[in-house]
Amino acid sequence: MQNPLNLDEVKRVLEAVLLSSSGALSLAELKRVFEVELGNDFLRRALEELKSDWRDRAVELVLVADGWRFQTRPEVQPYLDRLNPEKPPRYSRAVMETLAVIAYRQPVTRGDVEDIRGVAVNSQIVRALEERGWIEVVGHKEVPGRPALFATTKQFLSDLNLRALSELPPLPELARDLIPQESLEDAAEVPWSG
Amino acid sequence: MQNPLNLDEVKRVLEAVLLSSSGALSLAELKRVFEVELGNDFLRRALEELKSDWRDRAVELVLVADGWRFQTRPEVQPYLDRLNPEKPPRYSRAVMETLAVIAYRQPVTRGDVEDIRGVAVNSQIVRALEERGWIEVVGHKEVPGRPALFATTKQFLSDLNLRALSELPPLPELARDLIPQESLEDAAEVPWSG
Amino acid sequence: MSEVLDSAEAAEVEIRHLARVQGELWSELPNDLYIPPDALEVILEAFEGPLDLLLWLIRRNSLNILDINMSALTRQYIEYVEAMQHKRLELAAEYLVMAAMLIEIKSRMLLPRPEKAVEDEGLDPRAELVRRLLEYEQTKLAARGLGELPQAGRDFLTLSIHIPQLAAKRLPRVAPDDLLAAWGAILKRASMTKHHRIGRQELSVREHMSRILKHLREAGRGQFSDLFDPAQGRSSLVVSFLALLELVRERLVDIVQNEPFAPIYAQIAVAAEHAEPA
Repeated sequence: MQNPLNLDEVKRVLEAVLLSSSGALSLAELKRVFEVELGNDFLRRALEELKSDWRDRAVELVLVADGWRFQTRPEVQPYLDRLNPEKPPRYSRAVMETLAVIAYRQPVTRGDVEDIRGVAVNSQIVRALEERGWIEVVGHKEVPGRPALFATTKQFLSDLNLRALSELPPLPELARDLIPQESLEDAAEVPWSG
Repeated sequence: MQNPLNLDEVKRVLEAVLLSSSGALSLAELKRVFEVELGNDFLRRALEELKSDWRDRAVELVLVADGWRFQTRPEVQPYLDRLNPEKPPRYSRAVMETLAVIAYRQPVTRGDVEDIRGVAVNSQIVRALEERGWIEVVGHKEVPGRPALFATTKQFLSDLNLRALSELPPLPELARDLIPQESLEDAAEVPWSG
Repeated sequence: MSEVLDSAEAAEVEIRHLARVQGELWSELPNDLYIPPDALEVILEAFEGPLDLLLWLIRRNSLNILDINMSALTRQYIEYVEAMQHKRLELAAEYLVMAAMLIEIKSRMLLPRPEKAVEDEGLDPRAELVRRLLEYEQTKLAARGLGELPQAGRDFLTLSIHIPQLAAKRLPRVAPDDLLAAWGAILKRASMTKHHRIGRQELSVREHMSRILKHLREAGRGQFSDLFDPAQGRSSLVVSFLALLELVRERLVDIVQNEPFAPIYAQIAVAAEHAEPA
């Protein structure tokens, strides 16, 4: 199955490579798989066709932040859960709120998170998110103490099945739940981009 | 896709479960996946059909000692290797020096190698080179202990892409100082490939 | 780890659940709070901080967040904080800071404001509090939204099927120049430059020594003339002869001739009996 690769052969190889790779693979990485140089368009077409070939299966080919990968569809999760009843632990609200501040307002310092949440941020929380590979230090703020600036990682996006930060759910409109309907229109000076 | 499961639905779930499992899954484990109790024969039939569905792909469903698993076919190995180029293994300095002494000074005993290298030669080193098929015992030196005399093999030459030992790189000071240019040419039975 | 993991789902407990702590819908008591004593600890765990507690109080009391009744809010908030302190619950300092802030806002609102600034909402003492409450509410909802996104390992699995490692174990590759380098390393280490000079010529001699030894080992002994292959050319004959002489000199091969002009044989040297190993 060497040199003059046709589309079907490329798809056949891509399928095996993607099914056996432990992480998502970028277009550049997938290109490296082939001895002959394949065009981006050709490769993308092969991937799109492969994705469509798997349309009706319980596994799907998706494009996330760090590339293409196969993953199970949510509908088979109950079956998988019966096999492995152990699930990753749910994070506490404190963790999720910290993550939300970092995700939506990055880059932020721990102090920024504390200002918004109104409570001190336990360092265990930051460590848990770092260990999960969801946040990382991207720099330091040039103020006294040079606090670390946190941002979310590609893996965060990838683990949440997203390609980019812009695919995060839009921030809830300020005060929708709190402000009586009539005053809502007055308050919303800035349209939320969603 | 719950209760009255038909064969296609079972195959669809089995495929997702097997593709997402890190190890092989036994029939008993696969049975546990389904809420309804499936007969062994039914399950086996589904697996056999699934295996046959994957017949022409670069991935195969196989039954190994501890159960069923998907795995890549050997033919995709070169593609995977290009994706994750492993660092080529290297011989230790001790092995290389031992090999160099045997190549340049053959036939030599282990004692000779030790004399020249100035350190004891681990028997693992000798064994490694023998197992590689690069050195062999060509005789024994008739001194107390009758130590084995080692020389390099034809395979050594062939693996290093050499036609004769004389094609080994000359040691610099000799090529320059010791051998007059004309006698060098006389000695060269085989034309120098450069 | 209780800070990190969602233990007992306490974090998601709505106040309705809290009410059940005592089987009473105390959350519906609008103004005069009755706080079931055991509920306080749950409250501490259920609220993420003073902002969270304030938001709940505002909602429970149907206060307009943009026009907060500061005295009602402050009174209720302080009642909670005092109750918690009374029970000697470990109260985060932020709760006390917030109490002080509420009291300050309340008192500033009692002061007459300069008339022309009345319409400037920036001067409303509550403005900063409202901004923070709104921002926090937004974060809370965003966190909930993030938590509902499908998550790898929880809602779907990524795949990584087995790759059989049946390909032969990769062996180290050695290039001729590596040998040269290794030899160079030996020379550098020991000062043996003078003793182990090897040129191409000597190498061919050594190659023939190996060849002759191999031949004799297989054949046991060999006729002198068999050790030479005239087809290889004159220089090869010379080198073979040098190789044989060297083998004899190194006492690896014995040359035997039974009588003058009889065939000369070469054989693997036999050690003197006293040299044989036991």
